Amino acid sequence: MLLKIVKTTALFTLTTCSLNAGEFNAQAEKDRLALIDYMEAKFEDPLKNRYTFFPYSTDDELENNIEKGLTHEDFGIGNYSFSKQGKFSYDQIKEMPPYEEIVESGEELYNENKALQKCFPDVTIAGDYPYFDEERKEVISLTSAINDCIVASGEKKWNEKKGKMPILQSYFASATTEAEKKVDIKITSAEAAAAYERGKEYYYTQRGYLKLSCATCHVQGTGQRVRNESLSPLLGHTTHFPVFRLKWGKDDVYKGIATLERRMAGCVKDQGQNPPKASSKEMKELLYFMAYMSNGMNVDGPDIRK
Amino acid sequence: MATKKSRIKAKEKKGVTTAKIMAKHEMLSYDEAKRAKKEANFITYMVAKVDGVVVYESSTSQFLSKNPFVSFKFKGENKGKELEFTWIDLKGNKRTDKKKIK
Amino acid sequence: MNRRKFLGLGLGLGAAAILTPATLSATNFRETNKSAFEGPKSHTVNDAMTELFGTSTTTDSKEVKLKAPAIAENGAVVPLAISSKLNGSTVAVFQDANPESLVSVYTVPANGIIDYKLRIKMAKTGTVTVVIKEGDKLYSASQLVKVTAGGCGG
Amino acid sequence: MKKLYSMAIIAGLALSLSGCTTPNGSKITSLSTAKTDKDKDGVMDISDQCPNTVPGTTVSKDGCKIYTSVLDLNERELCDVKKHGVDQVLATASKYNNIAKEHGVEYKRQGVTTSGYIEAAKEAIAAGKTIVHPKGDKTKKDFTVEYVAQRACKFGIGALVLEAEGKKNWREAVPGDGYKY
Repeated sequence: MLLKIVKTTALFTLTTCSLNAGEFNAQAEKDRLALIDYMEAKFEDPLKNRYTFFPYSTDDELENNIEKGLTHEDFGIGNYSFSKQGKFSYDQIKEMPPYEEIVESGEELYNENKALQKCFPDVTIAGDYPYFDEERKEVISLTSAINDCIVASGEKKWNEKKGKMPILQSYFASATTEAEKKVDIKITSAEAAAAYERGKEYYYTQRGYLKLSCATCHVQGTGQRVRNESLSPLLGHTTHFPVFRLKWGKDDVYKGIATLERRMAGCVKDQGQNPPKASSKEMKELLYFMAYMSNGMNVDGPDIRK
Repeated sequence: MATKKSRIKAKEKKGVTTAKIMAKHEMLSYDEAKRAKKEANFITYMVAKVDGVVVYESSTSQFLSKNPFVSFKFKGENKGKELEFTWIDLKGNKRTDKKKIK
Repeated sequence: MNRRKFLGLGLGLGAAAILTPATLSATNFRETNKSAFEGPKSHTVNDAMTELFGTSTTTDSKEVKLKAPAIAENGAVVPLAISSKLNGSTVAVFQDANPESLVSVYTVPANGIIDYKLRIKMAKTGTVTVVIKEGDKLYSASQLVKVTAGGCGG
Repeated sequence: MKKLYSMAIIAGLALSLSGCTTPNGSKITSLSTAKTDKDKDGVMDISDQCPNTVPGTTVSKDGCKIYTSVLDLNERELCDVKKHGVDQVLATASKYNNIAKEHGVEYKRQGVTTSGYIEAAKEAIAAGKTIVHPKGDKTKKDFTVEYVAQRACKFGIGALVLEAEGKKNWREAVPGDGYKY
């Protein structure tokens, strides 16, 4: 018995020592690759593989509205990745998107604020968040990092969902996109891996009175229809935020843009659950998991949605 | 009324210039104005010129979207020249903005 | 992307000038054919077309290319793309989802190409019709655009 | 700090759940029951809050079944307004929803959280009204107090049941893990 304990301990120590930074993400990496495989298999030929992947979709939907043969990077634009129906509008509006002036205002905000310039000397960082802060032992989202900076400079913290926050983030996202950077989320410790796992569990656990998990709609449900909505994929979900929504910006362009946290809260509400606060541990860990799933994909923000 | 600058992008490729323009305007239709308890006002006419020659012209209604976007194409060697875009609204406000064709 | 150091507040050029439009226009259809835009003959596509062109008889033509979403993402922003190889002089866009039907009339200039994009508002589901006048003839194309409300946005 | 996903909390929660607690602990028990133990659970009827437990059930000091899991809760029975009355069902709703809130799994339906339903029902009762319009309700429907109490109770328990089930089955949806296609 004692020998066994010694052995186990030795093995454990050995394992711990031999784990370099690259290996704490082993599980996450496995999950990410499995997700890519799943999405690519699902959209290889939706009509042919309907019984496996699209049991509820109509012939018309499968024949006329869903693109086939999608590969990894194709999944960066939400349901427009495969849904032909909305793609025309999307492409047309992207020709001159309403958020261009918001990006400029974000740049202005940055240029006027010494503290922000000091905290974020490099603005091409949209793909590096969230990250796990090894000293604070917690996940830091772009939103929480900006607010930490704002508060440290003596200002009152910004609204985490709308207003200056997404306006500034539009600038960061746009600069990151122009620099052609990719999502680059790191997991470099056991604590970080645990935070990732909690985020993953949140994502895949059914919640709310509708008993849906995030995955019900955005993994298994991707490409299927809920009323008139074609459901978007988890893969690539975080690559293009902040997002300008036509319905939010109907009256005032600047109200059209909002953070990932706002979108998440809206979606969790649609599940029938009271959503976690934007700066809560739950939300940040959830975003950490989601962003990891998009690792290696192009940052492509801001973007537009209906 | 203070008007806002139109966003203009113009690019020539093989003798064809493509212009993309977003004018900043509320485009309040009669119905929308009634709901918002404001006066209706919308762009009624748009024209674009290069060297004083009309290259685009449209008479418009209240049903163009808010901050209306228009895109059009025209022929000619225009690289480096200035595209001049003007709109006029129902109340007679007028705005002209210019942008060099790339 | 070329970014201006500019917040978008209207300063400078052409601000707040009040001029009569007539001096600018080759043809401002709002002046020459006002009844096509507003008033009792502006409500239906046929009436407005007659007010504008003198007739509502058109020929459906594959030469008139109209692209519009089958289901609008948002009724306030319905993008349209119109193009044609016809040697047209006038292009007009109508729809039957709003109180008045005429949306926009283009005069095609000498070096112009019929390749227009625009974004329109549609209060409800309706049909968009594009008419191109070539010589004395009118050619047209139509498409139904469904406008739905609500939804969670995918 | 919330220990949202620790199994220990779930286990702890399960132990603290007892089947038919009354909100204020009051129960009218006749004197003649002082020395009897009808359900033979070892708790004299005078202090037995659940005098009819099935023989062989492990009970707590109050004579009620000790639940080892929220999955054992009989939501239908517990949230039955006709049987328990609105006040008690609301108390049951509060009890379980408070735990749900602590765990970050509180339900929200059409703009109203479970807490919102409970509050609205209590306010209506205090004001002597029978119809409830919960704050923020997007449906703008007329709800009876009974209906709201029952819904809040079902939501409170449902959230915990869903959470407990989720602990067991969430991996079944993960590609590369429990999800096979």
